[in-house]
Amino acid sequence: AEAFRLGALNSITGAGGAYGPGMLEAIQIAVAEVNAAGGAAGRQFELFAEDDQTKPDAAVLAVKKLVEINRVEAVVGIWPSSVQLATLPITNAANVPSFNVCGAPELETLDDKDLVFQFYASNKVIGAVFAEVAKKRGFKNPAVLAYNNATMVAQAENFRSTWEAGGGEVADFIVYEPNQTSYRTELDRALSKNPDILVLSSYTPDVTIILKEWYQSGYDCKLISPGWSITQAVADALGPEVSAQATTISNVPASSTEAYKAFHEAFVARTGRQPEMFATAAYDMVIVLALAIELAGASAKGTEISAKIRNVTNAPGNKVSTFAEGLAALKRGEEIDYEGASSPLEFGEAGQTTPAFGIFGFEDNKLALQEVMTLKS
Amino acid sequence: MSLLTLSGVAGGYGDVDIVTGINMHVDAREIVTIAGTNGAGKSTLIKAVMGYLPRLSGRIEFDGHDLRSLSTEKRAGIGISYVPQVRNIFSTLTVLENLQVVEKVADSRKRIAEMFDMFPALASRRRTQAGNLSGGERQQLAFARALMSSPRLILLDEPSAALSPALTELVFAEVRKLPATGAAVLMVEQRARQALAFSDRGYILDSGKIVLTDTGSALLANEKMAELYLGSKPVEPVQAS
Amino acid sequence: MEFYLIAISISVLIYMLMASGLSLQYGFTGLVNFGYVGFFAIGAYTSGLLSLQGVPLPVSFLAAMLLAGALAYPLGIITLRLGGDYLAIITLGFSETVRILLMKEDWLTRGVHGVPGLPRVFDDWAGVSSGDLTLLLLLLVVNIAVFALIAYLVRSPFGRIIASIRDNEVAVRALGKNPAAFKTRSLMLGSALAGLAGAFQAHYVTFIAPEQFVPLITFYVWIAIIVGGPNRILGIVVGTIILLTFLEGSRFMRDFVGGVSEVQLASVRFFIIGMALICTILYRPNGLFPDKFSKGK
Amino acid sequence: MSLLSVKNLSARFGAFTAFDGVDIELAKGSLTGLIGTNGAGKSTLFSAITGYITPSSGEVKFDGHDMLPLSIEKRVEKGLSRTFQVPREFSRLSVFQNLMAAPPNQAGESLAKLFITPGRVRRQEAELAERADSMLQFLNLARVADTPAGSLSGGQKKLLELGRLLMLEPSCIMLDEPFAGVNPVLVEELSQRIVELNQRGITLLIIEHDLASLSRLVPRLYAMDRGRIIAEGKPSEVLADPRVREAYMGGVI
Amino acid sequence: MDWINITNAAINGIVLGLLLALPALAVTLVFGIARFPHAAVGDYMTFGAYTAILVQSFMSASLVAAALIASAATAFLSLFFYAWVFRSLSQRSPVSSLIASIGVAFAVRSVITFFAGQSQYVIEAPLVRAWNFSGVRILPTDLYVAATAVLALAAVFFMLHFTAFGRRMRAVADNPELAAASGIRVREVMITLSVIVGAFCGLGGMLMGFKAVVLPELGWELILPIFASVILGGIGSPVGAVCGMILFGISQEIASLYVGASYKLVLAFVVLLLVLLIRPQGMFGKIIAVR
Ligand SMILES: Nc1ncnc2c1ncn2[C@@H]1O[C@H](COP(=O)(O)OP(=O)(O)OP(=O)(O)O)[C@@H](O)[C@H]1O
Ligand SMILES: Nc1ncnc2c1ncn2[C@@H]1O[C@H](COP(=O)(O)OP(=O)(O)OP(=O)(O)O)[C@@H](O)[C@H]1O
Ligand SMILES: [Mg+2]
Ligand SMILES: [Mg+2]
Repeated sequence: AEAFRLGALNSITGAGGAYGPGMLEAIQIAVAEVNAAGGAAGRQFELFAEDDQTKPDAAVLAVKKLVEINRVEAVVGIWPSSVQLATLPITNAANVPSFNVCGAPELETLDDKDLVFQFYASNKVIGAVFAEVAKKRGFKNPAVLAYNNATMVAQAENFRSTWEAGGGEVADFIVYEPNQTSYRTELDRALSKNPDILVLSSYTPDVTIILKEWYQSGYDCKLISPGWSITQAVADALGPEVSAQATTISNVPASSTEAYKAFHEAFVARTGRQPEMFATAAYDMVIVLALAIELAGASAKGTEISAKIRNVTNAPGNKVSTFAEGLAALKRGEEIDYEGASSPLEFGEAGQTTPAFGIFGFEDNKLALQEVMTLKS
Repeated sequence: MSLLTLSGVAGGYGDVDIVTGINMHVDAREIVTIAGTNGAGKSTLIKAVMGYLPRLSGRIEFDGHDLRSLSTEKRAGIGISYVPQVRNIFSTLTVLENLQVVEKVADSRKRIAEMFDMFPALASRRRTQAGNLSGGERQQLAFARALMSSPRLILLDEPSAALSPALTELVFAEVRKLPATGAAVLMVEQRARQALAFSDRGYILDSGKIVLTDTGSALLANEKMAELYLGSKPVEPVQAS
Repeated sequence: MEFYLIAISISVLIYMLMASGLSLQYGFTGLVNFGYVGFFAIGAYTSGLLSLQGVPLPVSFLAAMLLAGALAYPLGIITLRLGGDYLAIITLGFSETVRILLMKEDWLTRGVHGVPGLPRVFDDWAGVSSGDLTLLLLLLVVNIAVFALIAYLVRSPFGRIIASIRDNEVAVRALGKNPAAFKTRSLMLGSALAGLAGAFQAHYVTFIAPEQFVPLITFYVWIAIIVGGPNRILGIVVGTIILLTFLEGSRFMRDFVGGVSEVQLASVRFFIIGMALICTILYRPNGLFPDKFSKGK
Repeated sequence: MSLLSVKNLSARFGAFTAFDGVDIELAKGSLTGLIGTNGAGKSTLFSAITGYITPSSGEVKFDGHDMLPLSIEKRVEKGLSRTFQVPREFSRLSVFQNLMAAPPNQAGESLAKLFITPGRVRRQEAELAERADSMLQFLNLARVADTPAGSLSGGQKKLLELGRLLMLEPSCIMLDEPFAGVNPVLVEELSQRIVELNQRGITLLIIEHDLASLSRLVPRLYAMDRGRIIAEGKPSEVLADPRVREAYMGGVI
Repeated sequence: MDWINITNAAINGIVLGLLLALPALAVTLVFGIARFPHAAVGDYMTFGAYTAILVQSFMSASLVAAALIASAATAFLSLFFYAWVFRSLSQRSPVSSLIASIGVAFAVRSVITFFAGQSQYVIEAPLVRAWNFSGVRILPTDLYVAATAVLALAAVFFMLHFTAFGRRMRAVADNPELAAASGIRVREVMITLSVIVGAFCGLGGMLMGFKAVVLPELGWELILPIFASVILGGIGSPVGAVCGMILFGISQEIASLYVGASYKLVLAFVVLLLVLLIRPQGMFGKIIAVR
């Protein structure tokens, strides 16, 4: 059969540059896996990649090129909400499914054709989990530092609302401008309120500086951040004294699923680096898409494919954790439930995921899963 | 042999030649004046000697050196100094610094003292930013700066412009003394009658070409030419009463 | 394919509109406005937010132009008394201020979340793809009208005065004309054009967020007019096309270059843009279409 | 009746006094010269009168108005204008356009009028072009009419500076060394032109070091030295004044 | 806000200001002498920071070695671009050089990302805790950083104001043609200038990387405050650039205590605008008379 033309729209450069390249590599790994298994509904995947520069206007042109020139039938790998929001009218008009890791709640209302799927927990959920974890661990006086962009601010705000709804009080709430060389003044301000935990809604570069400055200040408290920000690399750079205080949260139940183990191995083999969460989610996008195509049939287009996504990911069904497994099961006519590398992947009404979260800490400066948490949404 | 020789020089700033077919020379210890209408190409000619013209053909020799192969600073280094017509001082430097900045001066301090003796107005303003000087003061400074390095050839582009009669006299008197110190002078003057009176030779330039050359006194004597290029004989403004 | 070309052309024309305004300010008046994107942003948000309130697009476009133009007024009054280099930095500060305001005042702008779902210009009666074609035609007409306007202006006595200001402001004052008044007008006109371009951008992309209005956009417009020649209309046209060719054309490089990662490819693109800039400046001193009077030595 | 009246005007830069207690009266329609040693403060005085610097004390009245609070442009509008000792041309405009830029109240300078009354703008342009052309002829600049003014020679720039001011047609013109660097033949023609202007009722004040030309031109002279007016009167009287001879001519003549 | 917070913010502002004073001084020298705003200084800094990383990973972990080699390599880079690009642009409008310098900035940054990628690096140095004087915290490393910057600045000041070379530099800045006619080797001055620019940016970048993290956009992001301070201080005035940068640093940091972190840039600009309205030539700029 004819090859299935797949578009990867990644933030290779710009603010997303820390994550986009890894996501693309994950996509390539997944494509190879699908093709090795004989393709989806007999169709091999042909990949067309574009850089959205983490900018909605550049993304519009990029996605036009993907859709008009490369004639792709699905777009995966979108990182920032801004890009998904700007490209959504184009992909929806062209009946092209698009998969992202954004957390913007607007997506749930703007997507009128059910073509958009979020492979990462929405900001709302992550913020709430932060609050949940902080409460569970007995903290009383959190201070929040948030990177000024849509995702991080939303996350921080959701932390605050959940925390306050639980009767707590937030010592300080600071939204900082990114790309600074020092956050000391912001940090000093937060620390002057004597918080017992710092909630960091941030990315790797700024969190590295903040942690450095936090340590240097000599102030004693715990830290909590999303998994994509305090990474193993950050711990390596700053050492155990810093990392021992940190808790991170992400929806990778790491080591726990087969899918993750396999993906992790393939990623390390290919790149020599550890995959981070978004790359893991990007990998799942391709696998899920391929399974849905398999189910929908070789000639299925856009909405016909997206309509099958919940069938292959949501319970009930036989749990599968690789494409080949799923393919075989579908060929046998079984119902399946793909347990992804990034999360169990259960898509809700609006295409959002409600994952399980892994709570991680650093033991001897090595990232280690401490507990798994599920949240009823 | 002449100190400075221009043969078949033509050149300009853009596509058209501003000066053409220039043959001219300055001997050692000679004072030569160039006169001519505005826009004739006098300054252009001097700039050619100093190496500022973007386009140039012909030969320019100074003391056996082929000048065209030398950069401006090298030209300064072999003993040519220059007072431009405009922008002739460093306006953000002080008066003193304007003099100090000249390279290759044997005893800079002594020389500066001599200059300040020559132009007392400058001495009293030595710490002033040169850009704040009056028109005439600038002109004095520019002249002094050019004398700093005890050059062998000094190019003066309208040194008397903006000077009071007294200072014009002073500057011209200094110019007259230069040959005795071993320097030759090539100057452009609009006060040509005054200048030619003490020049060894003169050139008259029109539309980029030399139209006449002769000794200073002969040029002044050539009534027709003088009327055309030098203006009518000045009536002495003041008859001593 | 043709729809991609239409999309590219729309981008070109939006940038061209901006380039026209900037060339009015810089090429013809000598105002170094490094905060140009601020006016672009004001236009985009004005029209975008108004349209969401149900204001018809022609009105919101007009409002975008007027507001962008009007906001240039106080900026002009304050800064035009200062010299050229100062204007550059103050305008840069202005555009950053605008961006931060858009980011922080979420009651009005939804802050960093951006404003999604803006109406398209011709959606109502033309559908998405033919709507784009119609938009393209409209932009073409607008650009031609702007060129005509600029051509008329710069040949007029007004154009003469702004050119004089570019050359020597003190002398203009000596003629009894107030340079600040003329500069303010030029600033306002150019900014209004940026506002118009912003409105087009907003309703074309249908989503606006503060991060779209970073100083890099200003630099892009500068590059366009410098590469083309800042005071020739042909220069504006060609400069913009070249800019977008480099920005967009390099996407197709991937189809020819193998063996490098995506990050490296993005670097190569960026490298080519940088080199192209250096080389045009070095080897085409006054842009491809120089002003007839500026002689590059 | 005096048109320009300067009373007790002084200017200081830090500890340095550029001029001090200067009084100048120009009658309407008069033609006056201002001479003085280099650095006497003549150009600075011009700057103070026309608004480029703020004097430290004193009074400047023009046509009955107090000038000191007014901006440069406002003073020009009232009819008071000057040339610069160092020419300030519009370097990238052609010589012709330099002249065209000067006249006041051009309809085409207003954006509104450009679009509402294009016809009037065009007519005015044609008139001005004619005046500019004859000015170019007069200044010997017709040959370079279309070259950018920045590439004129030093003397040509001075002429252009003068020409631009003449196009402006103010009621009082202050010229700062209009003859410096100008070919003597042309100086005579310029003098002629200045007399004509004066006969048309324009008041002129001229700084000049070319005493021969100046004293033939003006009926009245001021002389300055070290920031003060040291003499005034008929040229022959002023130039005969021992203080002037001492300060200005160093007894050379 | 109590005084401890304010003092801490001020200290932070001073350290940042001193650090950025290095590139700011480079900018103001280029502005004053070569007459254009050099937009590539930011990326020269980035280059310096990456060189330091390279030194640390392949040669020696010593910070001093990293700093020296980073300055030297960046000086070389700056010299290269002078020889290739800016030398031939010296006769042209400043905007040409400005745009070319943006091109240089892009080129440098893209070469860095080509080899180093988009992810961050950290200059390795042991983390130390601050000295705490009842709440006022001073970091030993900040002291080193500040001292290095002060030393480098002092060296240039000495050179500019007390040596013939400085006078030559200012003469070239003022009027290159006349400088040549006075026998000054303009080329030599420009080469030295390029070396200083490069060395300062390289050192500044390395120190910045040491304080923060090393990313491809490290220097580019700093261009705005650097330029603002140069103008605040008075274009072309070295003292002005340094004071401007420190003032800018302090006002930004203290402002963020009051108006919220996002608005601190805005506030810094308001300060800039106010200074300019009172002193249109900048704090240390000079006006030259109209004649
Ligand atoms: N801004 C200033 N700062 C310091 N000194 C100044 C300033 N402006 C002028 N001066 C000084 O004031 C004095 C008078 O200058 P001015 O230009 O008025 O002289 P002038 O009479 O026009 O001389 P000239 O005939 O040489 O042009 C000069 O000594 C000059 O150095
Ligand atoms: N930088 C320049 N670029 C282009 N053309 C120039 C330049 N400088 C001078 N010219 C042209 O060259 C011609 C001669 O100029 P030049 O300065 O040599 O005249 P000059 O004889 O010195 O006149 P003046 O007595 O007025 O100083 C003029 O017509 C002028 O237009
Ligand atoms: Mg000349
Ligand atoms: Mg004077």
